[in-house]
Amino acid sequence: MIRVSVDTAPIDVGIELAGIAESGAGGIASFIGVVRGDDGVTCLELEHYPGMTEAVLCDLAEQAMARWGLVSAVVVHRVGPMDPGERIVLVATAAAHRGAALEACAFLIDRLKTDAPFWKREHRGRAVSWVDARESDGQAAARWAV
Amino acid sequence: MIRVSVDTAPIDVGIELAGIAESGAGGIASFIGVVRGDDGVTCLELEHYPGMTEAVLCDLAEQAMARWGLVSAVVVHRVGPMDPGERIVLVATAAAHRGAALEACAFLIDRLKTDAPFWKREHRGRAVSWVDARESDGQAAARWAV
Amino acid sequence: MRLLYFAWVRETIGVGEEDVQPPEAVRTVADLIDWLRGCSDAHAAALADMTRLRAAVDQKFVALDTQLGAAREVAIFPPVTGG
Amino acid sequence: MRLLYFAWVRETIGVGEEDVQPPEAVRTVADLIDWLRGCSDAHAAALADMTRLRAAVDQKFVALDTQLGAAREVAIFPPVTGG
Repeated sequence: MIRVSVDTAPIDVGIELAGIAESGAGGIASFIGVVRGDDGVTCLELEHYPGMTEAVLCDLAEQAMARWGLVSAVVVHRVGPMDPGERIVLVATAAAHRGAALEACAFLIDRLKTDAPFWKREHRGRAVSWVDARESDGQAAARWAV
Repeated sequence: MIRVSVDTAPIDVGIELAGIAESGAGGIASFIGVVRGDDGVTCLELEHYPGMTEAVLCDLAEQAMARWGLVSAVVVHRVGPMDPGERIVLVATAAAHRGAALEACAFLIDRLKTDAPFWKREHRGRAVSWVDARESDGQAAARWAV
Repeated sequence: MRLLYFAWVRETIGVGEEDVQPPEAVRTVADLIDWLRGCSDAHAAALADMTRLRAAVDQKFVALDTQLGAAREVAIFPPVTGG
Repeated sequence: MRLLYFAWVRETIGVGEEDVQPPEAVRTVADLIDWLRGCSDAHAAALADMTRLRAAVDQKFVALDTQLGAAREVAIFPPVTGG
């Protein structure tokens, strides 16, 4: 089962993870990205490329399903404005054994960072700035090359 | 923040993960172990060594906090009888960046498997058998040696 | 040809999308960016530094030297920062 | 000395805990297991194969050749299978 969602609504972790465990899944790995509130950010805005975003996320989920023999893969990404402490993204993978679930989860979040067309803009009071891409994200994604 | 719990009550993922994101956490990684229902198991029982179990889990959580500079570490393990599809264990880690959270999460579940005094007994209808330890679990735990 | 802009490229140009008909000499994405710079001061400002730009043709990421061919939708934007 | 048994060791012996006073000659965990085998047929059956047993002394995992010293609580059990 693959589920991909890009939405302005808050992410409900309990619901997303409850839906992923199908028969045969012994382990569920997940990663949740949260708006950090410790560097003065008062609001984070996420812009994306409708249509292309969903296609990229589906493609990554399909790659993960095939490479790690997953039972399920879920990618939920929030867009629009959000407050510190709110969830930006949830990636979850279910597999018969934990090694496959954990690796596939790391793959999905690493590759989402470099492959999916999202852009972050930070508000610090009245100051607004677009977030720069990080060199380390490219390196993290590159380790999954086959 | 460290939270360790060993309890017969079902594990509520939404509550456990909602409590982990403190200021400064940019990423939360989690692993959930589930009773597999695809190999004829009708009930799984978990026995443990009260007192020692909690001490081992706290020690592992403290090691993870120090080694990966975590903001939080949560280990919740269920004991007693449970049905296929129910959650056995939840491990969650929160860190400023995702790499630390993902690695620490894998460390905790790998080491829990070899270091925490739990024993599984499977029921398949009337047949009951204790689960044997797996060689692969020892190998997975060994990769975290420092 | 439909053009889409995102993030600060969109902000600087002042619109999120527009339809254009570039001349025959525009063969690659880089050619297109170069040609767009002549459309307005805002375009020139947004597209000044090619190293800060990325592109997608018909919703697939491409290198800037990619031929446009029969492209219907071209998107120009900064490096992505999601997750 | 307090003894605790878990999983099939507990089931086979028939009790989860008992108090014992082993003789002076019992110095290591392995000595203790060897001595316990003489306590009953059930003990002998549960503790027959030392390679299938693990132990903790005062709630710390130890190798079977570990000295008991002033141990107050010794647990004997199969390899763990949690998670």
